[in-house]
Amino acid sequence: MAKGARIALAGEGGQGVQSVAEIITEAAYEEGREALYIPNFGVEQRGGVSVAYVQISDEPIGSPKFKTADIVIALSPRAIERTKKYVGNETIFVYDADMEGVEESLPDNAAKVLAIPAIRIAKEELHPRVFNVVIMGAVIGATGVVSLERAKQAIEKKLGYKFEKDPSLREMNFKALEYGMRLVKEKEL
Amino acid sequence: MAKGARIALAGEGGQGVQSVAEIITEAAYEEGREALYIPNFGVEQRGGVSVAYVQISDEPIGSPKFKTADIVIALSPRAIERTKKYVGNETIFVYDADMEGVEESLPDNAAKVLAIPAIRIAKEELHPRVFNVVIMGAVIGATGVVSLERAKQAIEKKLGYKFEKDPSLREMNFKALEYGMRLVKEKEL
Amino acid sequence: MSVQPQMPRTWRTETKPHKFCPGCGHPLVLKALSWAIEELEIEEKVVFGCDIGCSLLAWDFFNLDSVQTHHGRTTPVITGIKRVRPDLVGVAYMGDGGGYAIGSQHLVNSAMRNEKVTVILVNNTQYGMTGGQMAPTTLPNQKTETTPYGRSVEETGLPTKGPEMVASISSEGSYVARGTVSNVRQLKKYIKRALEAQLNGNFSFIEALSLCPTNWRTNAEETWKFLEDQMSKYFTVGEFKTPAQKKEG
Amino acid sequence: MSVQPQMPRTWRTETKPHKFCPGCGHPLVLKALSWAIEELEIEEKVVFGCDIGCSLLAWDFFNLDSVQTHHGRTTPVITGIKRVRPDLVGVAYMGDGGGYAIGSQHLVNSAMRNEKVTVILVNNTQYGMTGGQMAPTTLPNQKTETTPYGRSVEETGLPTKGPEMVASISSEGSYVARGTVSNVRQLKKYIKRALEAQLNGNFSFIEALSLCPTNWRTNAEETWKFLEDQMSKYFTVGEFKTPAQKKEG
Amino acid sequence: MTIEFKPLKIENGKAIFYIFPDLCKGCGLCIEKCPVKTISWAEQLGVYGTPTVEPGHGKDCIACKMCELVCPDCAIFIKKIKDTA
Amino acid sequence: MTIEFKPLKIENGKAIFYIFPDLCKGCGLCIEKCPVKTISWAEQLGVYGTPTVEPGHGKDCIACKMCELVCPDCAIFIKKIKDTA
Amino acid sequence: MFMAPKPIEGEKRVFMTGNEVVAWAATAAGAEIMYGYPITPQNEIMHYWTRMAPKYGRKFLQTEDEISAGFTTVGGVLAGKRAFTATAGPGNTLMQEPMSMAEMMRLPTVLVVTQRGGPSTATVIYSQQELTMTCFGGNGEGMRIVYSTSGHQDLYDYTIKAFNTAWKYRFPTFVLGDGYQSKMREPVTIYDPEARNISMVPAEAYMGNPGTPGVDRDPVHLRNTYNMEEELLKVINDNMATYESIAPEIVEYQEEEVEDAEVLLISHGIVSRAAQGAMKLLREEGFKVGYFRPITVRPFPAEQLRERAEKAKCLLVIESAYGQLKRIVTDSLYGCTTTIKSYMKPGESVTVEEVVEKVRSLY
Amino acid sequence: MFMAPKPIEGEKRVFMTGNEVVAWAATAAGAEIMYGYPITPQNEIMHYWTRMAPKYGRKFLQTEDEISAGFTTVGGVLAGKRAFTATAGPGNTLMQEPMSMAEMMRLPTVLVVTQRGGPSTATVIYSQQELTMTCFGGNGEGMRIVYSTSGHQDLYDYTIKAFNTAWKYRFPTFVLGDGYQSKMREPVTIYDPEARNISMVPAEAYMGNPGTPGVDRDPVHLRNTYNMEEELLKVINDNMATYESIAPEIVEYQEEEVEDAEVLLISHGIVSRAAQGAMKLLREEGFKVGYFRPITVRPFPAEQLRERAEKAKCLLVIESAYGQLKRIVTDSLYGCTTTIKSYMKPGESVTVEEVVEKVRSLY
Ligand SMILES: Cc1ncc(C[n+]2csc(CCOP(=O)(O)OP(=O)(O)O)c2C)c(N)n1
Ligand SMILES: Cc1ncc(C[n+]2csc(CCOP(=O)(O)OP(=O)(O)O)c2C)c(N)n1
Ligand code: SF4
Ligand code: SF4
Ligand code: SF4
Ligand code: SF4
Ligand code: SF4
Ligand code: SF4
Ligand SMILES: [Mg+2]
Ligand SMILES: [Mg+2]
Repeated sequence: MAKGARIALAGEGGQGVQSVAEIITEAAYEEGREALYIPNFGVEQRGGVSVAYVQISDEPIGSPKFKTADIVIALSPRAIERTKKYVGNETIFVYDADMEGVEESLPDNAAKVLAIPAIRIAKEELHPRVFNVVIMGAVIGATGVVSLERAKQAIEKKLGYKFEKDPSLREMNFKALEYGMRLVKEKEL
Repeated sequence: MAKGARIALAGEGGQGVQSVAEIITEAAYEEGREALYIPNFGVEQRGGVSVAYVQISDEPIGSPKFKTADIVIALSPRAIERTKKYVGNETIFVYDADMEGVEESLPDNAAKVLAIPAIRIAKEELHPRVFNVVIMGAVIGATGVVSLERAKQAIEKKLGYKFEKDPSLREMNFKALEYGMRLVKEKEL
Repeated sequence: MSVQPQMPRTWRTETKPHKFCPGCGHPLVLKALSWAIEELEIEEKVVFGCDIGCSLLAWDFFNLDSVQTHHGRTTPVITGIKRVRPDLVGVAYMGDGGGYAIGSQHLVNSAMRNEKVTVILVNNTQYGMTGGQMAPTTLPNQKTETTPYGRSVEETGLPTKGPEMVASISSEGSYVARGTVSNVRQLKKYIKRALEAQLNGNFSFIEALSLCPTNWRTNAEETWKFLEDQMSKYFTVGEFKTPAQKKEG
Repeated sequence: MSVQPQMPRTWRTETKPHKFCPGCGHPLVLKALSWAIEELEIEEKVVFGCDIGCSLLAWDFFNLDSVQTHHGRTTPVITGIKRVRPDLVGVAYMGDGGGYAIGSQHLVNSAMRNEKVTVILVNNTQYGMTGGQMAPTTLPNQKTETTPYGRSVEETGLPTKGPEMVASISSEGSYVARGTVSNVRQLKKYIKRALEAQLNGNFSFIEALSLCPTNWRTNAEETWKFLEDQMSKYFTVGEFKTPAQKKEG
Repeated sequence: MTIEFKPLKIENGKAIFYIFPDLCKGCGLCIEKCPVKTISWAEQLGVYGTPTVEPGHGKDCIACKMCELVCPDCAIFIKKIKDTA
Repeated sequence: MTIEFKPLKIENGKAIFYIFPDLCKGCGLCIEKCPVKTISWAEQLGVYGTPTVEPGHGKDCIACKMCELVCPDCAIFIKKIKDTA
Repeated sequence: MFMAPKPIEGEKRVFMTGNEVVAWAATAAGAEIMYGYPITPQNEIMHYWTRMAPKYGRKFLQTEDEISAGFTTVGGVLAGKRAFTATAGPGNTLMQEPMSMAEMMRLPTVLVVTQRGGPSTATVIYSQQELTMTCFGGNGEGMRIVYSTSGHQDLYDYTIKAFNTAWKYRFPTFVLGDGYQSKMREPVTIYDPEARNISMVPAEAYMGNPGTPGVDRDPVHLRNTYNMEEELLKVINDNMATYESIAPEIVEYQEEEVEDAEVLLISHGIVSRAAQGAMKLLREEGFKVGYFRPITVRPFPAEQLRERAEKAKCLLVIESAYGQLKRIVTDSLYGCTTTIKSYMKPGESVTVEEVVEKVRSLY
Repeated sequence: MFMAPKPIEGEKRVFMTGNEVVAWAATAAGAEIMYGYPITPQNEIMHYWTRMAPKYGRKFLQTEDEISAGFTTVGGVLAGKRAFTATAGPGNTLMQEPMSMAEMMRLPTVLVVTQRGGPSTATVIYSQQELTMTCFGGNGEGMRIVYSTSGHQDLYDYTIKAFNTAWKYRFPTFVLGDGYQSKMREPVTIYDPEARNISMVPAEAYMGNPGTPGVDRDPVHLRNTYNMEEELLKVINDNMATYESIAPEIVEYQEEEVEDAEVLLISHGIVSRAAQGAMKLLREEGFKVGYFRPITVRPFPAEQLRERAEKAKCLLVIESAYGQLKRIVTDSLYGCTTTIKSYMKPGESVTVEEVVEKVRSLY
């Protein structure tokens, strides 16, 4: 993948897309790269679709939002609706495979449209709580914007205090991260 | 005198310069002329010098205030201070003769500086209350902006309801008006 | 059609689920308001104004003519309507920030002028929409985004007792009460009396103690507890002014 | 030097005669304020703020650091000063329009927050500076420029009872009273207690019943009568909140 | 009035407990207010992807309608069983 | 403190009544409040060109200082005669 | 409709203050309610209005501040009444909050501004310092219509017109006067609009119309807040497109001797009288001076001015403010290379003599 | 002076939101108190400030509204403290009342504006629609200094600078950001001003200095109201003369590739990043595009822009507003004949791609 990336990540309020975005950009920043992340926000405190706009680059970053993303990740039917407009000819569109009845609304102009079973895998093979780390892995896998190592450090920084209490959590998170990476790699990007 | 006139009338709050201005402009208006009158006003309800800016003309009137007046009438020492700036080479400056210690502050650039004993005459020969009608007469005498007849009608309109109760008031007012006219005429304008 | 939810008749189903957070108290107040309106059979006459604050989320909530105004300005907008349409029933709906802070001049002056409107103010002890800052109603020592170490009484005084204040300046015939979403039926009764006071040509004011789990960062159990243990202790529920001057606890 | 006028020490002779109308009550309130300050010996500490309204005519009245603010905004300006200079004594001086209408949100919120300032509000039952329009304090049936046929209670409610309202929301330790220029010595005593409350770290509020012969269009006899017969009947003179909670009529 | 909400129907104790997943936001307020503590989380997800509720986790429902009253989203409808007829 | 006001001095009853025409605006408030009604309009004009006041129009001054107290312009100063010595 | 007598039958010539003129005009225009808060120099509009209101079945509400005066006016308009308010100076500053709501929601409020000195409390007297604020307002784009009057006849004519413009186009409409116009007396012809074949555009209720909402008809749901940028952009673009399409119909200006003008005097409001007077005097002296006065300062007669300006050798912008009119002029004339000069007296009046002197100095 | 620890020693690179940056900058600048009222998107400035304040001996007051936040800030400044506040949107509209007092009295208030959609409540998100109001304010002449920031480093640098500019020149000073800058995270270097040889201009009390007034010293008598037009005119003219004389020292701008630019992109704030990015891409493609960004939008770098603009073939003004920047640009460039175009998106962001596309369409 390109050295830089524009990523639109969207999901429901509880799906943790904002913390994924924050961790990724912070990891990129720690690697000395240009990184910018902005959440969407509106008048409602809860209830809307949560979108995170992430840009990582070696050049100074222009506008905090963009017209077309390199990769769009949509984790709910409403999120698909909301993020379709960021899709262009070169965009990879990733969505969760377990959504029902969304075929109609998938973008038809993307370079690739990938369904990944992140929700199911998190639930069945790991723990529902690490769902967003799986997603983070997918983003990293699809874009290569940060190295696996750096991503792990960033997670460590963010959740280290939890890992201290329960070291098994660390392993679960790292496993989720790698799982996520594999999920997109498998799709042979 | 000229057919039009710019008049600055200034006195203390109680001296009634505003009603003089109002009656004169209304008289001129009734004669079908262009007439404009504006009082000064500020944050204080009472206490400042009261200035009336009057313009009567056969042409549409421009700004409601003017730089230089044709005639300035100042009825108190503070009024002299306040209105000096409206005096130019062609201005007739009229002030009440009974003010003390004002010589120093009289303008030295006026076409004419006239002292008229309006206060004294009103007090001694008529009634203190018609002092401002004497002044009105002086203005009309000095400028000819309205005819004596029209001036009388305007007074009648304004004070008619009082004259009904006490017809002698009418006579006193008209006398005051004529007196005022004579006062300036005597000065051979 | 299968069994349908028992929404008050004046709730607009087309805009449900509504935009309030899970567990918010606002919709409970709006339930009480709806029932009061329906019992009085005045749907046709009501104009509903909502403020900026979470109350704005009610802009298309009802089958009632509704206008969403500016932060703190719902009282004057509804007053403006009422002055030229005395046949209507005006409801100004707002938060504690909107009513007691930025709009307090409108609240006290409309009470003093005995404007023929009903003001309903939702007390959730902070600024909900902007993410939980201190409000005039924030409890002593309560943590908010602008009192991160707890509200200091020494620095910022005690929470506002709105109905008490409004009762001290409002006219004979006006109605002032404080209800709570813990007791929706009582709240409905208070709101109904408030609307009746307006119909009789007087000002009325209702404060409703409410829930804001989002900014309180509470789960359901803690949410109810905060309302019922903390808030109710400080804010007395009851009627503060009734047309007949009788009080009820 | 010959015998000189007995002006309070803090009156600035250089700016006398002052700019208030003949027979205005404002300077009597300022006399009482001066005496209170002088008795407490706090001249060095006082910052005086005046509002827009006839109170602005006091902008250079005193030998006190003074700032003339915007209409209704003197309370926040003085509050802003006091928050960073708690060693000073802040006096916010305003009219009934400034305090009860356009600035009422500042009055009630500073009372609620127990800001350590003293607000002195001059009640002359109308808007003096702008030429005599209705104020929240205008008496029923009183004629003003905007109630040319007399104030209608039905249309605009009853006159504001400010100290009563402020007492209902202010903290323990604060001081609230209504004085009158009919009794300058009592007014001085109230103001002194108000300043003491501030020195003790609390909010204080004084309403002073005052005279406005210019807009009342009264002669001296009628002026006193309007104050003593009409106003005093409606507005009770006395203390409404004292630190020790004792009342005095 | 074209909007239709699909209920899930659960009989419990004295009532039929109708829950509308398209309205339930999973706030849990009803759970706390049920006098017999019969309500708890269900498998079914609600409109925000969070669990909805169901009866059957405590004593039998007494059809007091408290849950219906306090639900801010009108997601519960309690039908007394004797009423059903 | 360079400003100096020139008083007129009038003895009446128990007091010397000092009036400062440069301060007196002729409002008449003092006249109304004098318990012995000794104050009334004077010939002398004040700062606004309106009459000032003087004692001597009623009973003798009792030096109660009420006029001084109520004058909004501090235009009166009452000196008790016994104090003058 | 109330069955009160007509305030004016036919027309009549009178001599009165500008504030009185506005009160008469609003009455004649069928304004149903004035909401207001006192401020000099607009006070007498309220004073006259309150005296006339009961006679003609009109209403008045004195509010607690200008914010409330503006928002109650919004309320009156929502209820479908010709409602207006008046203010000046700091009151106008506060009025921008409610006016921005009217702007966003396209509510036909009418606001009469009688400019006084600025910034801050400044003076209660006069200025043209509220031009920028009145035209472009608060946190928005200035989707308003502003008539700048130059004297009593304008005050009468444009106050009536303001109600019609507002209700026809549904943008908040302003009559921009000043303290001089408020307080001076001069002759003016007041008239019943009908007598001049001016029919008043009917006012319509936004809310509270007959029928039970949700049963007999859809409920009305009005808002000024949007959750997403895209929604807002669309609303603004739509409103702006409407605004720009109607602007040509609304634009008004006055001009004289522009054809061969070497020096073009540009001014608005009462200052334009001094400019016009000076132009006449200078023409008599043989100076080729022209006169251009925007009547609508928003929308601005940009094209018309450009045409005149390009032919001139020098433009002289004259105003009782510090470049507020000039900024609008230069924006309208971008690309024009005619020399531009200005004569600026914030908060003070401009006389004929001064303009004459200034123009002479340009030669 | 409080003996609290220094908030930052030396300098450090961090990754945070813009609101956090402002809070740190104000702390580092030695701001002594923040007065504020919540509004999105500025809220977190208060949130961070209230968390840090006790640690560094600073104060905070949450007021009842923005009017009060502005006037208490005025109070803090009168008392001689570096005092500031922050607001946005309708709050900024209300803030114009106190700011006009500061303008008239030349009080060094500092106000951080995080623009959101307008007019009215509109959106809580983003725009550049508060430019006119922030620069020219209420009922006055715009005697203010406004820095428009384009990202976090600017926010940090210019928030510190704002306090110095305000206290050095004694005009109210504004930091004009927007909701994007408030809410986004990007890297920024924060530092102790001393570590960069920036010394903070001392704040001085206007009132409450030692000594008994009238005895030990003259009392201070401050006002903003004048009784006569002449007095006001003098004050404004004096203030304006001062303003204009210091403006050249204050003016700041940024430019790139202007020398041979055929198309000159003009933008301010965060939009300038898109312009700059587009300029680079277009240059790579061989288009002769230049970039000009005013940093001080008031006073405006008019002369500097004119010099560049006259050499270009086309000017493209790009903004997230409807012509607010354009109006300032055209005013500054009167007489310049270079074609001017604009790209306006009120309340929505502008991306690099859009600018590129727009410029291509010009060729
Ligand atoms: C003039 C203005 N100032 C500030 C805001 C920002 N604002 C929006 S909602 C709100 C607070 C809402 O709190 P509250 O009124 O208590 O209602 P809640 O959300 O808690 O129900 C604020 C400060 C605004 N929209 N307009
Ligand atoms: C924002 C604003 N609105 C209105 C005014 C006009 N104004 C000046 S003084 C005043 C009323 C003063 O009345 P009050 O506060 O009762 O004081 P008084 O003059 O009676 O002592 C008003 C409305 C103003 N200066 N600023
Ligand atoms: S933030 Fe609080 S008050 Fe607002 S909708 Fe959410 S729960 Fe309700
Ligand atoms: S108008 Fe009234 S309050 Fe104002 S100075 Fe005159 S008498 Fe006093
Ligand atoms: S009706 Fe009563 S008992 Fe039954 S589930 Fe609801 S709250 Fe519990
Ligand atoms: S109260 Fe309503 S929304 Fe909340 S969990 Fe229960 S059924 Fe769902
Ligand atoms: S001192 Fe008393 S008695 Fe003497 S004149 Fe004055 S008021 Fe009258
Ligand atoms: S009270 Fe004072 S100002 Fe008034 S008449 Fe008496 S002496 Fe003169
Ligand atoms: Mg709240
Ligand atoms: Mg008053």
